[in-house]
Amino acid sequence: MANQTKTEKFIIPIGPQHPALKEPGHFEFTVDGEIVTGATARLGYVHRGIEKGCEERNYIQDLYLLERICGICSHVHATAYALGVEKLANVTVTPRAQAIRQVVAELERIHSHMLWLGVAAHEAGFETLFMYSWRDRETVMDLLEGLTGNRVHYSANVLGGVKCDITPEQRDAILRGLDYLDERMQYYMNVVTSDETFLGRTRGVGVLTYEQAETLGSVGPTARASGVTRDIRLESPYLVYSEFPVKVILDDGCDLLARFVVRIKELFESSRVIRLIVDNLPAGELTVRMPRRIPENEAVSRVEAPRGELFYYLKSNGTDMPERIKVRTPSICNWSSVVVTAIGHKLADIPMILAGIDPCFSCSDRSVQICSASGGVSKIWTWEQLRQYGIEYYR
Amino acid sequence: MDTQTAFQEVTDLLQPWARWTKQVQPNLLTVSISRAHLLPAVKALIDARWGYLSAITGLHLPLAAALAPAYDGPEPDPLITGGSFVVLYHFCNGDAVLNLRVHPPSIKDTRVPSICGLIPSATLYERELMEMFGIEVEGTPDTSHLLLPDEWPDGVYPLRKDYHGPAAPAQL
Amino acid sequence: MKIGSMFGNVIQSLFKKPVTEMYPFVKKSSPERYRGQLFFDPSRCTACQLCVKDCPAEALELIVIDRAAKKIVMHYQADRCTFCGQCVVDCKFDCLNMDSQRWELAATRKEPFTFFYGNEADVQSILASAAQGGAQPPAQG
Amino acid sequence: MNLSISPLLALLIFPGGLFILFVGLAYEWVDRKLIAQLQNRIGPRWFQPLADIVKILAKEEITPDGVSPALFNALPVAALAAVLTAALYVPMAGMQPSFSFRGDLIVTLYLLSMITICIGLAGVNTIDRFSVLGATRTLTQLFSYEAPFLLALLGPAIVAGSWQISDISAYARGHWGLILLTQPISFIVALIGLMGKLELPPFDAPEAETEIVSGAMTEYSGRGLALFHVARDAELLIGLTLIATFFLGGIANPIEFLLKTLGLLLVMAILQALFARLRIDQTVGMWWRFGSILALVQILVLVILKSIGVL
Repeated sequence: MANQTKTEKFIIPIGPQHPALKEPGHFEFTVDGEIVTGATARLGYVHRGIEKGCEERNYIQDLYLLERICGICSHVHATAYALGVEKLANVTVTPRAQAIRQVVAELERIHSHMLWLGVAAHEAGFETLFMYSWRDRETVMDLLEGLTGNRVHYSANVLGGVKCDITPEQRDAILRGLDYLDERMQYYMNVVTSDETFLGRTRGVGVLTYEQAETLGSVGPTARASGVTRDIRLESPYLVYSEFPVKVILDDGCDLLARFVVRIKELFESSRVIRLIVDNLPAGELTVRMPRRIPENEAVSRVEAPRGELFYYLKSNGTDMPERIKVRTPSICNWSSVVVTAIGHKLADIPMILAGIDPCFSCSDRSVQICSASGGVSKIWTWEQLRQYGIEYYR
Repeated sequence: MDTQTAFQEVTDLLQPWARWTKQVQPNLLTVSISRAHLLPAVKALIDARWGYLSAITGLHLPLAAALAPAYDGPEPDPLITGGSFVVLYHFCNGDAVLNLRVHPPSIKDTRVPSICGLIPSATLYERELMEMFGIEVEGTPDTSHLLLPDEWPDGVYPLRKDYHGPAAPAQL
Repeated sequence: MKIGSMFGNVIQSLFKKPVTEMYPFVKKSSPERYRGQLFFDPSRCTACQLCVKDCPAEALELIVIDRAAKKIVMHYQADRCTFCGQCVVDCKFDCLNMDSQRWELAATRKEPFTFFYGNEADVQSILASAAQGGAQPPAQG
Repeated sequence: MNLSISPLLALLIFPGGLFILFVGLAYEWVDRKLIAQLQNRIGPRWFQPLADIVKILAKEEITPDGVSPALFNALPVAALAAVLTAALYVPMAGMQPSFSFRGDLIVTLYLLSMITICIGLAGVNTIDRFSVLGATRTLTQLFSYEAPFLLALLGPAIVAGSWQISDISAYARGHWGLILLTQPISFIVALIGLMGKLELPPFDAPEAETEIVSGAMTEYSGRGLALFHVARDAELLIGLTLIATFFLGGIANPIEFLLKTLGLLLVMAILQALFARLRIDQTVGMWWRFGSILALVQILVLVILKSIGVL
């Protein structure tokens, strides 16, 4: 009887499988009515053992393995790794190859941000914006496909350069595509900042103050929407970012709306830089020779992925296989900001806040072992056993 | 601030604790400190607002490498078996990257202090160290599994060099 | 400060054809650089095995019967292939190329994914020796 | 047009039963197709809603733990029964209502609310967290749009001086220009209220899939889900018929019925495509702050106009 006064607390589990999540992750939100009072996160559902796998493959195989960490920003992973290995081997890649890498990276940023725009609109129940932004994203996907030969895993990099050149026809196609995208991006900017129903879902929601963003170590657009100047493209220019610099986009709104504005403005910035590069493409070879065995050394390679700073630590040991590769993806830095900002919000805002950092679960979980949830004596399977199981299963 | 100035500044800053310092790459500086000095060193970096913590990397040096470490210093313990660990704290400041290198003496004694009290976001990296290498992080707030499954066996650390997956074939 | 900002676009769409393409009926040709199925030409191959070494998916196997006579057979498992194109880059003699128009490779069994490239007679001999439990393993069924 | 249909036939074939089920499914298809077109997509093929229902009917029905099985099974049936009964009082497809008595407007409106209440109860009945949250939202939303919706439909009733649907319909046929001219607010509130009733976007917070999966109906599968689904489609059809009858000058024949209801559906589809989902607090705030007040003002204007003899 006495307990009746205590309000009942609900725990809403979101995930591992949930319509709001495009990839598996698990969150538990304690709610009081509609208000969230607590949040915890659990990752690791798409843990694939990539860091360990890299230690058992040669440098070239690792390039493609690491590219598959993420299905959205595959090029930045390959670029960060290639830049790191080139540092280890003391190889300088030609400016033309660097410029092409940068074009692909910026096109990928456009693709990733537009994908995010659609996902965030979907979380807000704005299906029309979702459909339209994904329709227009096809343009940039087609450009990437025409340029590199694939829609998602471009594999534009090789160690020591790039595979694909930009021909004059492709340059024209890119410029045409960007013209269309610029127009559409202006339109989405207008929709996002003017539509009252959408503003009602974004303005003042998920506020992450400057101090919080600093102490929690947020990166990328999430940090920049809170006014924190953190952009590797400026801090530590790689590729040809020193010749073709981007302007940092800041917003001090700190809320979801600011994150929308920052990402869309970054699209304009990317588009501007791509135009500059394709018009002034440096001449030169596409690849330089890379040694197969890399002398013992250490290197750190940092790249600005669409979601923020991507950090690679590489250690070589003189053989053709790396000693250790550590990948720290931007999503992992931004997780803590979700858990902090979610508290005090309505449950309805949670999917938006989650989507606001543009989370990438595959990026957060990388390394180690293939496991099966089904019973059995050993729950840990080697790759060979799993393959055998797959063959048996489908026979 | 250009890279060399930043390195000069951090070298001065860490002077009291540094055992050795080496510039490995134009933008990468390694400073080795003893684990007892980790917290004051990190505190000094934070107080001087020198960069931010970008990641923490664990390294497993197998026996031979551990006995002859890349850059010689007073450690490691000669009695080690099974190699030893190195923990690298990566701090980034503009283009400059500082690797704060802590080298626990042996595989038997892997304790390093937690820096979560100073940098709360380090918890994810410290949990990863504990899961993947079995490095004991003293005083870290959360010790639950982060990446590995809940039913993962105790004492099996996948990123150690002697780990190659279970040897015995599972019954299918 | 308005409601229904997408009104213009939405109304326009009412009178536009949907952008969706009815895939199996309408087929868009893939771009020239598209990486589809891999093909191998043994006439210039020197059996350097670089493509096999660098394949991240272990999809390639080079069976050398007689290197001097260019009796080389490539066993290609398209279901393992990740279509990264590294083997094509590696090959100094242009023996490998990826067909930009052959990308509809889906199947429910393994056989349609297994390819043996090489001279007809060599492939036959490889398959025959495999059937007799020869040294070279056959493709798993 | 005084058809004498035997009550059983009316309940099972037309306008209740089969007719409303199939036409309701067809209207759902039109709605989905229109939204798809507005979003520059292709949308489902014509038999998709029917195929969905057939498929769900064929699925195994699971009664989850912790529910009262009788209630769990009875609620979908009650919802569908209420909607089918409501169909008997409206001039479906331009025919005279099968049954009619003084005050049948009120009965029809209550019958239409039954489905929402049934869905809410169904959600509270289960112990699933998503269901309970969805049910809370469903019922909260019910309390917010119900009053404005009722007030909006009251307008034509006041002007016609009757609570009987057939009387209002006859009056509206004669004075449709006048009704639209004097009661635009009622018309808009009624249309948007219908969207709230049907939990269509932007009022789909009770079943917001990105938050609470499928809301109150999360635990339903098989027959129960199919019945709720069909009931919802039937409600769409009846609601459109009512609004067309009251505000667009009545429905005299099937062609007029088709034109007017499909026209309304197009407007609804455009509204659905235009907005982001409202949070439940925004929905409630909107209805009480604007919807109710506007509807009340409208009624007040009508009463004044009527008393000074303009109407």
